[in-house]
Amino acid sequence: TEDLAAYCLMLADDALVGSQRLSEWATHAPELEEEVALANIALDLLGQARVLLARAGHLGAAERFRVAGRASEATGDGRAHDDEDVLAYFRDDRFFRNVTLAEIDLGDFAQTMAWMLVFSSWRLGLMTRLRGSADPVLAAVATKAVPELAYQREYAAGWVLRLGDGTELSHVRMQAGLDAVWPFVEEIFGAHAVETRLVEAGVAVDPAALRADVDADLEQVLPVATLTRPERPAVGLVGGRGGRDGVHTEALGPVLAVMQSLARAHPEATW
Amino acid sequence: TEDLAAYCLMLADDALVGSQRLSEWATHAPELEEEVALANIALDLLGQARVLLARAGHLGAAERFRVAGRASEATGDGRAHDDEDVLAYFRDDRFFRNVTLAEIDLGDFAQTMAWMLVFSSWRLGLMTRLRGSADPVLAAVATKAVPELAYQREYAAGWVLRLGDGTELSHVRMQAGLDAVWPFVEEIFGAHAVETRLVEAGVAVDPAALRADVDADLEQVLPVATLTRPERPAVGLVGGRGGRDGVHTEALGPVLAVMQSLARAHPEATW
Amino acid sequence: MAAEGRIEPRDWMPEGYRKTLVRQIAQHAHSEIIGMQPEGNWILRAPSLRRKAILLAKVQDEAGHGLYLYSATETLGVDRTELTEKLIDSRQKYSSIFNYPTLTFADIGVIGWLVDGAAICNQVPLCRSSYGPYARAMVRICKEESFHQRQGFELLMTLMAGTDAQRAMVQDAVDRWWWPSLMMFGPADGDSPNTQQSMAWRIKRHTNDELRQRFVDMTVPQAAALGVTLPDPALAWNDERQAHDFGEIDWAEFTAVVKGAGPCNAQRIAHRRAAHENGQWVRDAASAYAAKHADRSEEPAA
Amino acid sequence: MAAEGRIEPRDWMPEGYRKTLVRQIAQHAHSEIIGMQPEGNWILRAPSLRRKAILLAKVQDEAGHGLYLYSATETLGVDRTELTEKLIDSRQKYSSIFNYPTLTFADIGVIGWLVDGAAICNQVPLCRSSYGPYARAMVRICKEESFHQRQGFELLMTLMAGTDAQRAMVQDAVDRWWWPSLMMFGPADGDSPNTQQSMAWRIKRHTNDELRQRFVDMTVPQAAALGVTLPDPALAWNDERQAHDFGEIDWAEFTAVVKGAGPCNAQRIAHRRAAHENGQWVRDAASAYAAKHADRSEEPAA
Repeated sequence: TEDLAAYCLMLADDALVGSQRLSEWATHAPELEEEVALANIALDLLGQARVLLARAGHLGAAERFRVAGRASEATGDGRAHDDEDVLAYFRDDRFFRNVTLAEIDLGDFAQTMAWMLVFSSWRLGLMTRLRGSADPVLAAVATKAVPELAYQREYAAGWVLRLGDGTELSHVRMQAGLDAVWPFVEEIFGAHAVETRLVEAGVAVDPAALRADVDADLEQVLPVATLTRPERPAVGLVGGRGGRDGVHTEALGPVLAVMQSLARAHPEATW
Repeated sequence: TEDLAAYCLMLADDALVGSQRLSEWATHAPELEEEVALANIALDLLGQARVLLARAGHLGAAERFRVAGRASEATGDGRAHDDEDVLAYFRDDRFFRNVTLAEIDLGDFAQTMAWMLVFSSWRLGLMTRLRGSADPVLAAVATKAVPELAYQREYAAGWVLRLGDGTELSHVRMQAGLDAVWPFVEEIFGAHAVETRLVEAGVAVDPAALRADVDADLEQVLPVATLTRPERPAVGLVGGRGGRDGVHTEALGPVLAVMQSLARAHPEATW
Repeated sequence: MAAEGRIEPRDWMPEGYRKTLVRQIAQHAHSEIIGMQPEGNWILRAPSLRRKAILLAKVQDEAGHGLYLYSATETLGVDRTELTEKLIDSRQKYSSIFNYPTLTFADIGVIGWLVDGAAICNQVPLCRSSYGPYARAMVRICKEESFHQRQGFELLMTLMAGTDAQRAMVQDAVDRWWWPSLMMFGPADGDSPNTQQSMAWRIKRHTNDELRQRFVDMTVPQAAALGVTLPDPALAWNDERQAHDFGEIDWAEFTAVVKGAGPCNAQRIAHRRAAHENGQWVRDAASAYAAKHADRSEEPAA
Repeated sequence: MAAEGRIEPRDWMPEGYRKTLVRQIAQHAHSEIIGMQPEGNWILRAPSLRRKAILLAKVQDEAGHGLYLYSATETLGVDRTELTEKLIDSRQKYSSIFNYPTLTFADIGVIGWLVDGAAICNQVPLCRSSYGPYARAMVRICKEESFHQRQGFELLMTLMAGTDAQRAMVQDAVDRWWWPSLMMFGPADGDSPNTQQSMAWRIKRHTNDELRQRFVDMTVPQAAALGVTLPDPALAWNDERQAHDFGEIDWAEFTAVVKGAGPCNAQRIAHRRAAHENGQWVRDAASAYAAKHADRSEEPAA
C-alpha cells in the first residue's frame, strides 16, 4: 500500500499542479470562450487530483504530513482537515511527486496549448490503460477521467492547428511554445521504481508505453499545423532523480508558496 | 508608545515592501550596472526597515504577532525570533501599514524609475525633517537614511531624464510609467491619526508638508525629461481607509505570500 | 409594450428603447467580466481544494454570463468586440462594486452573500424584461446567481463557526462591503434621471430605493443568523413603516467610484485591457485559420 | 612569460594566448552572471531579513564581479555586448554547476560552502595569472568569494543547530551538490586537452585533478565539523597517499550538462536572454540620450 499511496500521489500531483498552473489563466484568457474552456479543464484536473489525494490519504499518506502541517490536534473537535487538503496544503514542495512538465510556467497561450496537447495526450493514454488496473479505485478514477482528457486533447489540438496554421506571428509563437515545452517531455516516459513494481502487480501503467500515444497524436497534429517536431535536449535529472522523486525545477516552489499561503497562515482552521 | 510603535511600523513597512518589490529586479535588470544599483537601493531600504522594525518590536509591537505567528514557546531555548523577523514574517497583510505606493507592481524599468523618483523624493523629504524628531532613535535612523535616499533620488532622476528624453519608444514608456504610478501618489501626503498625534508631539513628520518637496523635484525633472505631469484620479480609499490602516491593494497579499512562505513553513526554526 | 408582451429581435422597436437596452445589457455583461477579477484574485490561494473548485466554477459561470449577455446585445446589432473596446476605453461602465479590492478570503463569501444578493434583487425583475433575449438570459443567470449566493453564505457560516481569526475576517469583510453593496442600487430616486423612462419601457421595474429597502430588509435577519454586525449604527426596525431604517450612504464616495476614482478602477480596466490586447494575436490567428479553411472548402475537388 | 613577469594590456602577446585568455575570462564573467540566478531564486523568500540582506548583497557582488571581468576582456579588445551575445546564443560556456536548481534555502548555504569553495580552489592560483588585469580582478574577487564561503558555512552551521527539518534540508542539499561540485574542476587530467598549453602560458597553474584532490581534502573535515555526510561511500583517508580517496564521478552526467542537457541549461540561458532583450530599449535610450547630450555640448554657445 505504500507504493500504491505513492502512485496515487504521483497521478494526483500531476493533476493538481497542472490545474493550479492553468488557473493562472483565469481572467487573462484571450477570449471569453477560452476563459470558460480553460477553467473547465482546470476544474476537471482538480477533480481528478482530489479523488486521488483522498485515496492516497486513505492509504496513510496524509499522516506523515498531518503532523508536519501541525493540523492534527488543533482540530480535535472532529472537523479535521480532509486528507486531500493536508496533502495539498501542508506538504512541502520536495514531497510533491508530479513530473516537472506539470509545473512549468505555461507562458503565453501558444505555449499553454503545446503543453496541453502533450500533457493531455500522455495522461489520456495513461488513464485509458489504467481503466484495466487491478486496483478498482484507480480503474474507476480512470474511467471518469478518460472523456475529460479526450476533451482537453481535442481542445489543445484545435488550437495548435489554428495557431500553427494561422498568421505568421502565431506560427512563430506556436513553434516557440512547442520548443519551450519540449525539454520536459522526455521525463514523462520514465518509470519510477514505484511504477515499475506496480506495473508488475497489474496496478499501474508503464509510462514507457505512453510514448507511442503521444507520438501518434503529435504526428497527427504537427504536420497539419505546419509545425516541426523540436530537436532539443531533454532537461537532465539531478543525480538521476526527477519530479517523481521530489526533485523539481525552481518553478514549483513559488507556485506552491502562493497556493499554500492562506491555508498555512491558519493551520488550525477549516474552510 | 503605542503610537510610536505604529509610526515605526509605517516607516518600516514602506521600506520593507518597497525593498521586496525592488528585489524582484534581481537578475532581470537591463544592464549589469543597474543590477548593482537596484540591489544597492533595495539593501538600503531593507536596512532602514530592519532598524525600524526592531524599534517597533522594542516598543511592544512584536508581542501581538509573536503569538499569531506561533513563534513563541517553540523557541524556548532562547533563540527566539528577532522582533524584526516576527514583524516581517508572521504578520498578515492586513496588519502591514505601508502606503499602497510601496506595494504596487513596479512593471517595466520606466515605471520602476517613475516609482523610485516619487518614492525617494517623498521619503527623502520625510527623513530630512525627521532628523529633528524629538525621538532620538528616529532622528538617528533618519540621519543615516538621508544620504541613501539622496542617492536613490539622483539615480531615479537620471534615468527619468534618459528615458524621457531618449528614444521615441523610451519616451512613451516613461510617460506611461509615470501615468501608472500617479494614482498612488495622493495617498502618501495624507496624515493618519497616529501621525497627526505624533506631529503635535514633535516626533513625526506631517506628510502634507512633503507635497512641496515632491512637487519641486518633479518640476525640476519632468520638463527637462520632456514628460507631462499626469492628470489621473487618485485611487480611492475604502470607507476612508488606506494602506496606513492596513487596507491595501490586491497586490500586497501575493507579494507577502511569497516573502513569508519559507519562514512560515518552519515557524519554530531560526535561520 | 404596456401590454406586457415580449419584444423579439426582429420586432420593430423605438430607437431610444434599443439604445437604452444595449447600454443596460452591455453594462451588465461588462460587470460580469470585470467582476471575475476580484474573485479571480483568490483562485490561486483558495485555502481548501473544495473552495478552490467552487470559486473557479463561479468565475467560470461569470464568463458564461458575459457570453450570454454579449449574445443578447448581438441580437440588437452590436457585437462583443465593439463593446469590449468601449469598456477598456472607459466609454461604458460596469457595476462600481467591482472597484473595491478583495483583501481576504472572507471577501469571497461576502461578495456571494451581499454583492450577489444585491445583484439578484436588481436582476430578478429583469427576468420579466420586455426584451425577450434579455429576459431569457436573465432567467438562467438569476438561477446561477442565487446558487452562488447560497455558496457565499455557506462559506461565511463555516468561517463564523471557525477560529477567532476567521470570525474577525468575516466581520472585517462585512465592514468593508456593506456600504458599497447598498450603493449597488444606484442613486436615490430623486437623483436618478433615467428611472422613469426605463420603467415605462419595462426595462426597469422598480425604483432604486425600493430595491435597496428590499435588500436591507432581507439582509438584516441573515446577518443576525450569521452573527455579524452590519456597520451602521442607524440601522433599526421601524415598526410603523414595517421596514428597516438605515443610515445615509456616503454619496461622495459613490460619485468618486462611478467617476473612475475608486480603489480599483484603474487596475480593473488595465487588467481587462491587457487581457484583450495580449489576446489579439490569438483571435487574429483563429480568424486567419477560419478564413483559410473556408477558402479551401470552397475549392473544387481536385 | 616563463619568467613569471606580468603581461599588461599594451604589451605584445601571442594571438593564441590572447584568445585563450579572452575565452577563459569571458567564461568566468558569464559564470558570475549566470550564477546569480540560482541564488536570486531565493532572495524573495529568504526566511529572515538578515539572510535576505546577505543574499542580496552576495548576488550584487556577483554582478560586480561580472563587471570587473568584462572590463578585463575589454582590455583585450572584446566588449561586453559581444560576449553577452555569445553567451545567450550558447556559443560560449559558463560554469556547469549553475545548471543545477536551488530547491531549498539550504542550497544557498551549500553553494557558499561547496561551490564557492571549489571556485576559490580554482581561482586563487589565478591571482598569479600572467595577465595583469585578470590577476588584479581575481585578487579582489577571491577576497569576496572567501567572505561568501564563510557566510555559506555559517548558514549551514545555524541550520545544523536548528530543527530536524533544517538538518534534513542541509543533508539533502549536500547530497545534491556534492558531485556537481567535484565536477567543477573539469575533466580528469587524461581527458583535458587544453591544460598543458594553459599551464605553459601560466593562465592555469594546477591540473584539474590536483585541484579536485585539494578541494576534497579541505572539505572532508569541514563536513565532519558540520555533521553532514558526503554522499560517497568510497570516500576514505588514504594514509599512504596522505590524501582522501573518493569515488568515480558520473562523467556521463558531466558531459550531458556541459553539452546543454543539464537540469537548468535552457532555463538559465532563456532567463539571461530575456533580461538582455527586455533591457534593449533601456540601453538604446541611454545611448540616444548620451548622443544628444554630446551633440549639445559641442554646439557653440549662443
